[in-house]
Amino acid sequence: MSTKKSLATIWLDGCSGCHMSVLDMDERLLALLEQAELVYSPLVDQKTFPDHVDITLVEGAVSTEEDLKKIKLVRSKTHTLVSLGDCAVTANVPSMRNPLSVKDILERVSDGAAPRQPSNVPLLLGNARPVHNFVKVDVFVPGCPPSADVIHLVLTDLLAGRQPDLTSITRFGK
Amino acid sequence: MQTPQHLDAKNGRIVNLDDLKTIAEQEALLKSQLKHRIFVCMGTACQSCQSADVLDSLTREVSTRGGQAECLVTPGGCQGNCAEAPLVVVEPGGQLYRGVAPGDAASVIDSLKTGPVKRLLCDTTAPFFTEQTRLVTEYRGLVNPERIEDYIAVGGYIGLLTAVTELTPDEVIQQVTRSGLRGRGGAGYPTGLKWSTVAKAVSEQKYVICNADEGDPGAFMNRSVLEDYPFRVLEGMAIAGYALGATQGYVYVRAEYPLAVKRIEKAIAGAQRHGLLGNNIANTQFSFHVEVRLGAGAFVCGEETALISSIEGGRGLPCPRPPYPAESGLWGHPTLINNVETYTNIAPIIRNGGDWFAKIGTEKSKGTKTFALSGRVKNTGLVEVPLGTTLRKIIFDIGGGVPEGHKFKAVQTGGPAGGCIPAEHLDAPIDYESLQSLGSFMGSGGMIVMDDTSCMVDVAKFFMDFCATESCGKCIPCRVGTVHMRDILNKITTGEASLEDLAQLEELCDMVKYTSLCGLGQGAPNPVLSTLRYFKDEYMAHIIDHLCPAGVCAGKGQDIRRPACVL
Amino acid sequence: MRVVTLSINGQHLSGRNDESVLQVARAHNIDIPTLCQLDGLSTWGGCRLCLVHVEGNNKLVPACVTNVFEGMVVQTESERLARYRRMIIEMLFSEGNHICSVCVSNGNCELQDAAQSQGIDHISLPYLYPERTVDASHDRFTFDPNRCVLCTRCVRVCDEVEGAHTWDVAGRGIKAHLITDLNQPWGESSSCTSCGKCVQVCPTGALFEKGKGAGEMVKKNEFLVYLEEMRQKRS
Amino acid sequence: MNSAAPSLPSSSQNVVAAPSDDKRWRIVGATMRRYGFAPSALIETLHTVQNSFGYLDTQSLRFVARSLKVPLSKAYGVATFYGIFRLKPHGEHTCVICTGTACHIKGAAKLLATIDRCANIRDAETTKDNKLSLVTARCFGACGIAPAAIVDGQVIGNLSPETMEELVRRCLKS
Repeated sequence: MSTKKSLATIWLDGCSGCHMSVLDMDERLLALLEQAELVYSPLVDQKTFPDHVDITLVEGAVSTEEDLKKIKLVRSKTHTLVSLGDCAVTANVPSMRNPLSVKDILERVSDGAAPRQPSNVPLLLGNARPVHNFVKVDVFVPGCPPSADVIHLVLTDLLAGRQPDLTSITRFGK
Repeated sequence: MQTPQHLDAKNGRIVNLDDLKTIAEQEALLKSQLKHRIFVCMGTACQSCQSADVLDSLTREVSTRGGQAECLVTPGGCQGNCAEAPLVVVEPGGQLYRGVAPGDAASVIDSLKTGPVKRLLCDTTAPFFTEQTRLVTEYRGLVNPERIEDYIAVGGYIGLLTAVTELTPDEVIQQVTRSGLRGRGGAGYPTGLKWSTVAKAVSEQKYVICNADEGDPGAFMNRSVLEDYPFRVLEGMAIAGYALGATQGYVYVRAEYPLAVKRIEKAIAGAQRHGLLGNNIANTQFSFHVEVRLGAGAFVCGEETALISSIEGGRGLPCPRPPYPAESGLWGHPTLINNVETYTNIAPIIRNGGDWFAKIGTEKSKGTKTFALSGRVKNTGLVEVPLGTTLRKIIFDIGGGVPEGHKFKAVQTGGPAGGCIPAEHLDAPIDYESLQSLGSFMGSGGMIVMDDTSCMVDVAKFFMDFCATESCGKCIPCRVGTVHMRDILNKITTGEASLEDLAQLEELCDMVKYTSLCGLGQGAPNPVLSTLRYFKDEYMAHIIDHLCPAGVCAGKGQDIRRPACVL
Repeated sequence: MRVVTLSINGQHLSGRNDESVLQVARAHNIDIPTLCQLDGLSTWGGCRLCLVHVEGNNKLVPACVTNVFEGMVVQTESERLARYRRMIIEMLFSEGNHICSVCVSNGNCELQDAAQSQGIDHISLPYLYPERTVDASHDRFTFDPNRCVLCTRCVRVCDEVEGAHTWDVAGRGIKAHLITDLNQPWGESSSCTSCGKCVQVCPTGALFEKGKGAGEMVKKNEFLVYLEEMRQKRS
Repeated sequence: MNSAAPSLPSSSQNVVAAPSDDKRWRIVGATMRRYGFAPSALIETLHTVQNSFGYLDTQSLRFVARSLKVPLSKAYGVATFYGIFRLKPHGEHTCVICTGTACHIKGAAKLLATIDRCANIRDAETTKDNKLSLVTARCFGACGIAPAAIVDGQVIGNLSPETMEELVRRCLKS
């Protein structure tokens, strides 16, 4: 019987920098994976989100209908949900579009040619917002991106059943 | 007619009590030569109902009949029952006519011989008239506010000349202290104490400011008092100037009150002409000048430090206190700031003594208070009662209760920093302490009655929107907190709020109340807190059932949520 | 002026009665958070971060404008104050568009520092996302109102130290915003001397030198106290 | 401290030339002279400018600021702090709707809706044909006759949506 906890990561509206930071844990990853199994992630080949996950790290803001659907599903199947990095925590760079209307943005990016939302990409929400605006978040890990050391501390603490205290080691933007 | 010759010799200057007596006698003589005097109210409400035309047609009617010598038609002040404007009073007899049209002039003049015009007659034996105590609004508008002689005829300026010629500044302050008068701007700080603090401050220059920036929505007592009794306000300020050693006064009045501005400016000119303002008042060393400063539409300027910034010509931003204006106010000098109604009470206190005033009211709240009664009540208008009168008496006896068979729900007092008091507390006496214990505030005297057609969440939202718009933006809790609170209230009234939002609203209320810089922010949460205290069920109905019981946020029984909007 | 004894957080201290609680606390290495206060400028009292408890006063008082007195008992930390301070900082983040990762002051920002010192790891208030336009018309400096917290240090330094009064606040409430001259582009201001004092006193990345990338703008405001002392000597 | 108490009139050589020979500048000049060109006369002078010209434009703000020796940014700050001052002209007719408490309770919102329906304008807007400007005020003290409005300087009380409509139509026609 496996006593390993299940771990997942998802990627919403972000630059993947936080996932890179996860990988930056290098050999410490191997030690972590002795305690946890990575059951779902852009880094592994798994199409559907499992029914029960102990810890899910979320990178990115909620910017589209699809992000919203995904985060609601993930929340319902996750025990401890972690907002990883500034995009998930504050909506960060994706939120820079928020003072503008969706219509204006679409007009601008398509140079006025296609003012309507194209059908083959997810529908944009009015604002890109942080994850906790939509679902309950258990742990917040600010940073752009949070360093590998910070992520390591978060995971070791959570796997050991402790609430991590990050106040002195990470902050918005760093 | 006797001419007061010794006055002419002094260039019209009035310098002692005898001069006042002479003028009063002269006025009495004038009055005795008239058979009738007809007063047409020229207050804001009556003017909006064409009382100027009524005045014109009455004047014309009298002159066509050649009765000018024995019948005087004159502009008068507020009768209080503004809902029945325009109002006309006929003296002697004191018949009060309501809803008078210019076309009624002939009937009114006819009535002088034939008896009252029944269809226009107001029942002055009704509680609205009999249950009031008129101190601030004495002579109920039957003094022409544009004639200083009219004011002198009813005892005007006895207070100032007594103070200046017979009392020491200390004795004046003693009388004010003995009277137990407290600030009528709302907070109820003892006036005598405030005066003695400024008097004790050592400075070559001191200032006296009259706060007439009546900003509370739903309050018009100060407007009415300034329009009707401008001389009394000036007299009170001059007495303060004498007691404190100040030589310069300012009346800071809202530009939205053009009539009040005109009246006070005219009164300043009149008082100057008669030596009751200016240099060497009553031929003593005491000089006192008054200037008008116009507000320009910023509620926060009712806060005394913001008002000072505004008089100095700047943005009306409040400053942390201490130092209080009493020590360092206008241009850094000791400054007294009192409300219009506070100054109005001063002259009678000096004239009749502080003990006389202290007999009226309750143990801790002396005197009377004017209230602007409005909203869902039958007799809207200006009322004055002794402090300690119950809310029930004002709303149901004087106000005549809620019209059209609706049910009383709450009364809002204290403006945007006040609260809504429900039916179960209608028997509470109105004084500074009891209103505060009920989660409201005396404020300057706005009293808005609400019935079952008012949604209390909507009312809270209305006040929060007011505070958010009127916040000066200097301190963060008020600038940002009021916006967040308004947004949450908005979510509640559109059925989008959760219980977590309500919890956050309560948390914001607590934080904004205790961290804001001035009274605007500190008071802003009060309408929410008081409606949450007494009408939480209405909040719950919006949040849980998505219904507005009063049918304001959506029709009765209808879902308040708006159709979903994409993007 | 005389020396008084008081206690801050149970520590017995002394100070002059013309000093503020903040000054005395700092002289004894007791940290009280502030954003609008800056040595060398007049006090403002607007940020409300430095509110403290004073025994016998049922209101919270701002440490920056409250002078110490004999026997004063001050408490600068409590669960309640911590809660209020966190909320104030959250309000600032929710009010503007503070994107730390692309900000020139990232890592050298007093707002960011304050958030970290108060243990803020997310903003629970909804963001307001106002529309604010960057003014890059000046040759040497840029004003990004998205990062402005309206502390008015720039207004005060420009008026009190430089004497130009190029900056002021227009509008009120949530619509209050900084302007130069008659709300013209900064580069067209006739009163601005381009001295750059406003840039150096700005606690965030709202005012910065052109050519600085994210995290590159380090503010230097020690000159203020120096100027104050030098000018006192002359007068 | 801001400035000293009202000072003596400055010498005539300091007087700034009026922007044009429009006679109304003389009225503005008279106000400033009455207050001895003290900086504290800023608000009073702005009132006079607005009463004379209908609004405050950049030219008048500059003139007043220079004459009273008030910093330009301060003059602009003051002009935008107070609700009464406007930087743009009004239409031919102005309707001020009171939104004080008593008027709110008695249906001021319905009056605003009526104006929006009839003239297609909201608070602080002017109709395209420049006929009518709508402004809201925070109580002008006519609570006894709520709901109230001021149309072209005339206070009108006890308004119903029907009378409001009539008033608006009259303004739009004339």
